[in-house]
Amino acid sequence: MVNPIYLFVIALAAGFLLSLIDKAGRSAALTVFYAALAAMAGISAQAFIAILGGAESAMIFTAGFKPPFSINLQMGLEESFFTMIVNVLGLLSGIYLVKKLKTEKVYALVLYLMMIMGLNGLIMTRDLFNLFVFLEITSIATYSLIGIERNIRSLSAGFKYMIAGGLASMFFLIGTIYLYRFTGVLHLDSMAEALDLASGPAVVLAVFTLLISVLIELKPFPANGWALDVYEAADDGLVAVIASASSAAMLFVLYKITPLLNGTLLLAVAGIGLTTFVLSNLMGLMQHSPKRLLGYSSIGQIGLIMGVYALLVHSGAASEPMTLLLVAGGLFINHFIAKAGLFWLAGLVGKDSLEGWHVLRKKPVLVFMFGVFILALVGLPPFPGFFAKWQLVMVFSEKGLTLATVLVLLGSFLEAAYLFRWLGKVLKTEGEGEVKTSFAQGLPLTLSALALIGLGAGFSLWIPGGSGLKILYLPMLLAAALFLLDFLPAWVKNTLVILLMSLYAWQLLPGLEGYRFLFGIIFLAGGVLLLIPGYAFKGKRRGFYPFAVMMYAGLAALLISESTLQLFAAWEIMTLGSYFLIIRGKRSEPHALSYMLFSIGGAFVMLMGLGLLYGVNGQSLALTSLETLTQSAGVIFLLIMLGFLTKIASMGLHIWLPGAHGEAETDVSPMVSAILLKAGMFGLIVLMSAIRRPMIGNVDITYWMSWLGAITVFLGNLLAIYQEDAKRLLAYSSVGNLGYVLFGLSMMTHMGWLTSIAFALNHFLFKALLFLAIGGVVMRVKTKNMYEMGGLIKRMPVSFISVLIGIIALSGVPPLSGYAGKWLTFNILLEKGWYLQGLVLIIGGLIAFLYCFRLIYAVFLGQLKDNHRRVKEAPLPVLIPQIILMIAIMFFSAYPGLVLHPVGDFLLKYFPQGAISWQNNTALTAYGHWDGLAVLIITGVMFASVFALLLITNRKAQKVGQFNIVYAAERPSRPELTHVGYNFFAHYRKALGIFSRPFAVKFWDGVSEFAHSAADLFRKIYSGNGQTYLVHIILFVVVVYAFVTGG
Amino acid sequence: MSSKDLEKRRVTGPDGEQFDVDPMQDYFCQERPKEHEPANKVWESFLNWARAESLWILGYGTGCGAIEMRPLMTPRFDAYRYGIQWRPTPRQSNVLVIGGYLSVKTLKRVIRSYEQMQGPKYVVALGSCTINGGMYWDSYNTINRLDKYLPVDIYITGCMPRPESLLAGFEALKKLIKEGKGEGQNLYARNFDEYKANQKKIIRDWDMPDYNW
Amino acid sequence: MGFEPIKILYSLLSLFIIFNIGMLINGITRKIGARVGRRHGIRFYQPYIDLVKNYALRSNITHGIMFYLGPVFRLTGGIGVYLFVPAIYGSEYFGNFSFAGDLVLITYFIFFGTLGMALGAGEGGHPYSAIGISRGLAQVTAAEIPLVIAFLGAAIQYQSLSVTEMVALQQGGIQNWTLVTNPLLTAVALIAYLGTMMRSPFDIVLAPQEIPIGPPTEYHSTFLGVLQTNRAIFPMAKTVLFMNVFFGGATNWGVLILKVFLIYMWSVFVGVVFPRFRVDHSIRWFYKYALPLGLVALAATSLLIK
Amino acid sequence: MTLITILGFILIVIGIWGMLSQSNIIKIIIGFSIVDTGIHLVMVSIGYLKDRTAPILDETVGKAEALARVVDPVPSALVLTAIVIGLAVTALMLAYAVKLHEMKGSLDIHDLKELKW
Repeated sequence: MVNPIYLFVIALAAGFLLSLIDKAGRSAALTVFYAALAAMAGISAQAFIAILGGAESAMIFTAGFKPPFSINLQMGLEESFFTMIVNVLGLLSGIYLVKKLKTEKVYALVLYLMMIMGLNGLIMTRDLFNLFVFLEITSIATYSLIGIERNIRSLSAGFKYMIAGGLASMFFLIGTIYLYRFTGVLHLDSMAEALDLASGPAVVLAVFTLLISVLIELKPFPANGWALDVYEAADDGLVAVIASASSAAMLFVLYKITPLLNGTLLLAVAGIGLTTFVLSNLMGLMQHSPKRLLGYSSIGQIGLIMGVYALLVHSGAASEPMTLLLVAGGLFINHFIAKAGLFWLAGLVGKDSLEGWHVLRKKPVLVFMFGVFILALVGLPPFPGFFAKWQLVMVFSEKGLTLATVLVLLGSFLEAAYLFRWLGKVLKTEGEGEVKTSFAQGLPLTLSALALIGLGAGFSLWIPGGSGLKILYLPMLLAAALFLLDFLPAWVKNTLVILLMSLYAWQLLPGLEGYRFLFGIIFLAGGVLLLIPGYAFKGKRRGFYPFAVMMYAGLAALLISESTLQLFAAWEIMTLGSYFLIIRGKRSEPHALSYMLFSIGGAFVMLMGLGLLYGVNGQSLALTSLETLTQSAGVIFLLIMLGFLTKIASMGLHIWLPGAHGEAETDVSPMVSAILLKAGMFGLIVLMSAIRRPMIGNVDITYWMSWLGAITVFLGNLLAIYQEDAKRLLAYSSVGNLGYVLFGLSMMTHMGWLTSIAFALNHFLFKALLFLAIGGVVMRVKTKNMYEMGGLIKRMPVSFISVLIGIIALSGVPPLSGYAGKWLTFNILLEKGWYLQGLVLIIGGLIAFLYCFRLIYAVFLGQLKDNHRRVKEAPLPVLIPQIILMIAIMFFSAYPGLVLHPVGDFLLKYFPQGAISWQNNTALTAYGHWDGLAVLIITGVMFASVFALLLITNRKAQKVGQFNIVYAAERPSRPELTHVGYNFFAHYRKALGIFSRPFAVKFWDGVSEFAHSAADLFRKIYSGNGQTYLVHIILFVVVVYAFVTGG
Repeated sequence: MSSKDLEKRRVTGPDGEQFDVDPMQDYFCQERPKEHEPANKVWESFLNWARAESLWILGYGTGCGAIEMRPLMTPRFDAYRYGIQWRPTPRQSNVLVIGGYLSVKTLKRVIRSYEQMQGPKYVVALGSCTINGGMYWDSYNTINRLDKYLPVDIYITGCMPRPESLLAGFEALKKLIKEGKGEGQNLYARNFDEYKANQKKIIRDWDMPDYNW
Repeated sequence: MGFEPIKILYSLLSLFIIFNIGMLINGITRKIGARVGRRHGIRFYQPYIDLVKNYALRSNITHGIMFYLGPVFRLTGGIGVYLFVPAIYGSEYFGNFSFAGDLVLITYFIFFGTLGMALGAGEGGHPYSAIGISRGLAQVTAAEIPLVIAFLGAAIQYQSLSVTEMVALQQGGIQNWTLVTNPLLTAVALIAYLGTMMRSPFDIVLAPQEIPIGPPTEYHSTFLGVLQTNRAIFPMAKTVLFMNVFFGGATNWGVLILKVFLIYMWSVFVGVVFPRFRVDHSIRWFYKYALPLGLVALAATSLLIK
Repeated sequence: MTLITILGFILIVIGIWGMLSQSNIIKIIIGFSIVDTGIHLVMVSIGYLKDRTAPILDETVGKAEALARVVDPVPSALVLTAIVIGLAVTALMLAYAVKLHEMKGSLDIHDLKELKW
């Protein structure tokens, strides 16, 4: 190991030399500059590797004295790691800044070096006063660097920074000197030994004063207005260092002074950190300037890290180094890299509005990186933040820190809200402009994105239970490979994905049993089927296949997950993939955002539940541990269930669905509707098969689930009839249909579950069919408004037949398969006796006829429009799966027993009583009977006979034109005026308008409005006035002190 | 509604392609009315009996005489007992009652309604106006002789004819049909060009297709 | 219970009988309507003549394949509803095809014809057809509320969905009929019956109005003939179903005809007395009056079986 | 607590008051300097022990009695460092003030509100 003192030697020497060498030319100076930075990075990295390999940590003593008499620098494991990342970041940011450094005065180089050196010192020193010195070195260098930027914004930001920093220094000095007085030493380790906080309030005050100055440097709410200004105004390369490296060093200082703190102070730190996290993310909601937004996010993340760290220490969990590493370390490194990357990107883009960032789309690689950084910040797999958050919730729940968990998840949710809004804007905003990149700017970005991915993989290995995540490796690799193959034409990728998915399904499916097999068929075979329409798309279809694979990977992993971690990771991967599929639609941006927010919100609630489970059930990650749950089963059930309910869009949580499904592309709509919704149902089955009687107090949750299901059916269907947009109509219909599924499951009986599965299977078949058919129509006519279509039966007969079969199956009219569910519903009602809910459900089901008819009539019947006279039938690749699905529906209609019988047998495992008995093809229950094949044949024969009768008597019918209608003795003039399509069920609204008021929408709008107003209110404190910021700091100190001393 | 609606128009399809739409060709059936041969005698006479005993009248009051039709529905005259009913759509009607004087404007609608009725179909004309124009014989705006424009099966005289006369007229029509003489539809098809020429001569703003199926 | 080829013949016979009953009842009904209006009215066999006339029209037109198939769907639906109902209790051959399904099947099969007809009329391209259908469907969904309640209530009372079983439990005299054992539920059923019969006050869909006659505006000649055939069978099928569930069923054709006639007269008498509802009125009426009454009946029924 | 300590704290408070109440940047910087001075006073006063001599080991103060006779030398050393740093910061602040005045033509801190919210 190289002596770490060289870190300082090199920096100082280079610093002095630079101004001389610069006389020989800037390139020579830059060479020395980069060499110095590289050497520092190399030394610290080498030290880190050496210590990791078992070397002793290095101690440097000044003038040969031993502590506590000497100033002492330490290079242990932590120090070497932190110096390494700080130096590497310093080097990368230096490279990034090369253009600027070429033109600036040479002092910029010197100051930059001093800043990095100061950070090294901050990390390494073990002496309190020395800490102050390094703090000031860093600060002065930073102030000067900010000041070099000659514009009024950065100057005023720098000045505010200086007076705030001055105040912080004041506290630091006072704290230091009093601590010295009380302990007689300045050496941190000796001080920690000598300090006795119980000896009097003055000692506490001294420690408090020291702590508060460190905290102020960590930018707590509300004493952080100056920091926001700096983030917004200073140069991007520099801000990357300030936001990531400086914060890292300050966090390390906090880590170092932790031994001085007592429980109350730790709790104060935790409280401040988490408050900052929640509030600054809240304020981020209202932010439209990208760099200030990143500022809010940085402040929030730092708050999170310090809060979580303090809680870990306070609760004793930090004594486990792995826990500290995984949780606090994971959050930290995630933020460290992602935030630096985002600030660098901000420099590349140089736009002052979030929308302006769409220029990134000119360079797909940059979009990819942007996505990586954003997703990492939000904490989605496969990035370290995800694993850290997971472990955090587990550990916190184990320690009983529920409130903290809630705050962490709330803050994360708010952060996700604005980050995904930003991502959506980048992906969807149209406009001109381009972004110029150079190698020097690309390198740091590439390295940091790769580092995030690599660390993500690493964390997935280190995390407890991480070995189970192997099931996701292969598909994720495939997705990654598809990113690289994105330059290929769509049909090649389509073929590739179909082949690989078929192969995967072939491997996976035989190993599954019972309902898992059934869902496997829906997820994977259905997935392959719905990839076929992809052939209809020309060009490259960039960014479609990786995410499609990701979504299916998540779905497949869901099937075979055995631990809660696997389940949750699969869940998030699936959500992520589907988000990117959904946002592909032309007007999808707001809907994809709302999809993501509901999904993330649901997932967080579910995570709470999983954490609770981990906590109360002996830290087991196995899904089977749900079954042995004895305490708080109801609460855990409710939390996890809420997560799944958002996915199946139960009433109240449904508002994301219509837009997300309605605006998606032709083949994405059926994927997310027919297949993805079943994931929520699958989750519910997993949950409910484990916890059979979920009670909170005396309340049976399933009873209220049945009401929710029934109301969802009723309102979902009712809302569907008012839609003018064909795909939205189908989307609302999905809401309703998943209500049946929920209702059936809530019965908690054999037949109830069978009903649910019958509905689910049927919904998969007809919804895929309908979405494909309507999607095909939309592809051709380029509108989704039904009243703009009409008469298309003549142009698109196959699509018409698809929709016809689809709506018959949907509405549950015999002889097609939808009837299975309706029949079973009556049976379970008699069995269970929940008549009222049943009634609401059945009435809701009847309303389905209205939108079914409207869908087929307004699109295919009535008057063909002028401009649709030449449209062609939907493309063949879209038709082929429709035909397959129609055959499947017919088959399922004729032989329902072939599916329901084995599923029923499997369900005996959970519900031994009340099974359906089968006689050949006849289903028999205690109440009724049904023979699908007989009904189909009888209906077929009758139909054929009547048709024959009509043909005999009326074979010469004259075919007439579409205007040859009785028109009150006039003639129609235009098809538009003759086609009744708009506001078709006006009278229904007149009669039952009260039920279709958008209560849920209003509620969520209200929540959003409230959050935004609160954000606006809070952020008004950042008046931009430096003095106000000083007041904030002083008030902050006073309030925290009052809290700490309990006065 | 003007004849402009039926001129060719250029439209843009969803994919941006442009093409012409000719409403006359595209929206209306261009098939001429055909003659329909009666079935063999015995069967046809049974069918004619059914047709005669089930006279469905188009509820369309074309002129002042329509007022005389309403009493037929009332208890006093009660035409229902003779198998006479009113239908609201020409598609389901067999009898078109022309209630007296016929303005040119109405004639256009009458022709359309008549052609939309399914055969065998019958025309009953009321009053002198339909025979020679009656008191409107020199009006600029009414027709004089309905027979020139539509094949009339029965004229009922009077100005206006009383409901009793109408009932008598319908009885006469029934007899006609039973005798197999209610072939107005075939007559119209056979002399279609002549009828059309007459119609177009008097209806100067002819803004509809020639064949109103 | 099961399928035998000979059943086809018996079913056709059964169908023929019910068709004639339907035709005659249609005639008589209109006669009654006329008499209430102090008219003499049509001849009771007039529907037959109209039917023959319509089948015998020489010319006809079609708007397309779905327009052509609409009446086929309609009649199939009507016949199907009848054939899935066990017409004569205890008769091996006049039990029709009830082995294929139970009360639920019939309840939902009612929509088969409705939906098909709606599609056919839709392709007719006439705006009034579409408006008529929109009204009709809307009213049907509301009228089905008491219907579902009534059937569900009956199923609860007899703990079975099988119509045959329900009839079996009502044998042995009038005191065993649902009418007597559960009058409240039967009241709901009778309201539902009004709603499904398409007679006044719920006949806005087909009644002459500002949109001539709604869905069948474009239908004529043979198509109309098929629809008229259905008009004879379909209401009878529904009446037979109500008879089975609420009025003790029938063990021979005589009883069946009598009961069907009397039940049908209920809708006729209400129809000639009460004026027509507008669609939004009728929807609200069903929600406001029929639904609460139904809930009370349902509650009473659940108490009854305890 | 000695008089000097109290004096130091009074200076700090006066300085902070100045920083908060004065809108002129120069005056704020002066306020900052006053705070700085106050801190230095506090620091020195902490290290100073009454009736003791300077911590210089020579013939007057022997090694053996040093501990009992001299004041604590560490705070003095610290103060020296702090003064140097304070000087640097003050200088930098003034440089900022000059530049701000060049750009903005004003020294009023209320005019520096380009960045907010």
